[in-house]
Amino acid sequence: MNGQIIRLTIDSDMEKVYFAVIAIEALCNYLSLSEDTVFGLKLSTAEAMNNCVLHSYGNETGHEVEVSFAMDADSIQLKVCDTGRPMNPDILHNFSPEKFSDDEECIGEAEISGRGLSIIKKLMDTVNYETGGGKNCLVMTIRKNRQERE
Amino acid sequence: MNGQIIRLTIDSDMEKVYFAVIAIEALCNYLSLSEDTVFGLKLSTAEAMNNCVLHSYGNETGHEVEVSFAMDADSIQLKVCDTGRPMNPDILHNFSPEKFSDDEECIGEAEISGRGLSIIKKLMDTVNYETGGGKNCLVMTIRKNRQERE
Amino acid sequence: MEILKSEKQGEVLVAVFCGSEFNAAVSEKFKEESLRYMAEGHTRIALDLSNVKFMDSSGLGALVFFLKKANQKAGFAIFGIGKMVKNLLQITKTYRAFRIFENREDAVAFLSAS
Amino acid sequence: MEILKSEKQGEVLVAVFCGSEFNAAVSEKFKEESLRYMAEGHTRIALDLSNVKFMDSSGLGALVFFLKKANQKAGFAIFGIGKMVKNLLQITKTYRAFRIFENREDAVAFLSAS
Ligand SMILES: Nc1ncnc2c1ncn2[C@@H]1O[C@H](COP(=O)(O)OP(=O)(O)O)[C@@H](O)[C@H]1O
Ligand SMILES: Nc1ncnc2c1ncn2[C@@H]1O[C@H](COP(=O)(O)OP(=O)(O)O)[C@@H](O)[C@H]1O
Repeated sequence: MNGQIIRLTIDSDMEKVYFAVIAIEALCNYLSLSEDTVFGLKLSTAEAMNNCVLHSYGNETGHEVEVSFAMDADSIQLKVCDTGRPMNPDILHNFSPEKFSDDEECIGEAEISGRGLSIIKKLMDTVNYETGGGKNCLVMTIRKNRQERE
Repeated sequence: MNGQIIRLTIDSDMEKVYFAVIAIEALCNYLSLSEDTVFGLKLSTAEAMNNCVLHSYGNETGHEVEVSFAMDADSIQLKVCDTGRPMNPDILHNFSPEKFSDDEECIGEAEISGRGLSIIKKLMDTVNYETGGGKNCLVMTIRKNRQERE
Repeated sequence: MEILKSEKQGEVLVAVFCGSEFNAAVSEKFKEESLRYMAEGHTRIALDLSNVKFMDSSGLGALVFFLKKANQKAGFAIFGIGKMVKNLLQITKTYRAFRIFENREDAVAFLSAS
Repeated sequence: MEILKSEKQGEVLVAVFCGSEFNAAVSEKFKEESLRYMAEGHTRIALDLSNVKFMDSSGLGALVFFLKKANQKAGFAIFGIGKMVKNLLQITKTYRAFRIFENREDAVAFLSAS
């Protein structure tokens, strides 16, 4: 995507992730994106950055996590990158919204955590993982005016 | 200042500066800073970044301009950096709010431009210029609850 | 500083989530504090989420974690959820796993009667 | 796309600034477009700044630039300035250099009478 708008960089600290979310939200509102698109971009930013902090850096502060925000005529691209331990790219395929079991009254023991990537895949239109040059990036796109149908 | 919150990076393009201002504003509001402090931080971000684009990079796109946002117990630090042509640090001393002539009905020919640094010095509590390692930074601080007296 | 503030209302412990983000930065803290309520012997707990403007999968995980602990020996209800949280529970299909009420009165009434 | 949209009201040209930021990204454009009005022979110009939420020194510089050009042969007034712009004019001590009106009617009335 050509229309790079801004890159946000935080320390690898869970406490800092929400500052990036705040900034992303403000950009979304300025650009008049649809409510569902804003929801998707905010939550995906948080999920992807949390994963970098937790999994790529083992929850150790002192490293950088960044999110780049770009746009073209009808979609937004979010690129969340770290320089830590890369993820096995197969993992991305193992997680999907279908993983969310039907809305049951009882949640299985295994389902306490592990929803991050599935949420991203549900909310964004495309999700890819790219590694190279010591940098690992989750690259996501979403239409500017995405509308969820229940 | 220790409490680094976030760093925003844009391309050296006047059209991109306002995206950083939007993000800074959202962070300020989230942190419940005073209205005058938010005014100072937004305008100083714009002025300092514009100066980097225009003066350090000769209005040429393709370079990076960044603003770091940090905070301690009672103030915010803004650090606007480029990697272009450094400013002669004496310039900073030549500009000051006293440069603004009394509010006259007539503005002199020389006063069409050149208010950026003076505005920053008027709105922020401290302003310093630091160069080193190929990086030039305007480092500014402002109290979280600054109130202007007219 | 505690993330939960609680008070007894009859037999029910009403716990207010104090932050506006229920995310990875506070999810462990939430788990600890909420488990402490259980350790103290409270069996009917109503959680006020009306301050929460943003929840991520880690916050949701902590909520599910507590729900499962609570279900073993206590009644657990939540109330005051906003649009963002509701949305998250719906897309992750966890909505029906919780007993969700509009407001404090309804949640307390339900737990008192159970 | 033009940054100014104008229409005649009697003898007065009312120009509306269409963007919400009057900053370095558009200040040159503003200079060009506003000078074109002068070249077209308009001598009474009222500038509507009510859309402007943010102005920087470069926008202010363009406004001062046009004011100075306009003062040579035309009447120039601005109206609809918001808090941010007012603040900027005040701290830079340029406020009194402009003829500032609350609304369009007042600005047009002043220029029509001058
Ligand atoms: N940035 C990352 N780096 C390394 N591994 C990752 C990354 N993101 C996700 N993973 C792996 O994918 C799994 C699923 O991630 P996710 O769905 O977000 O759930 P959770 O983080 O709660 O485990 C993680 O447990 C981890 O093994
Ligand atoms: N980042 C910078 N790099 C190089 N020179 C600068 C920089 N910022 C300011 N200057 C110098 O200081 C002068 C005053 O800047 P300023 O007060 O912002 O007014 P203006 O940018 O309108 O000229 C500029 O004309 C330029 O010579």
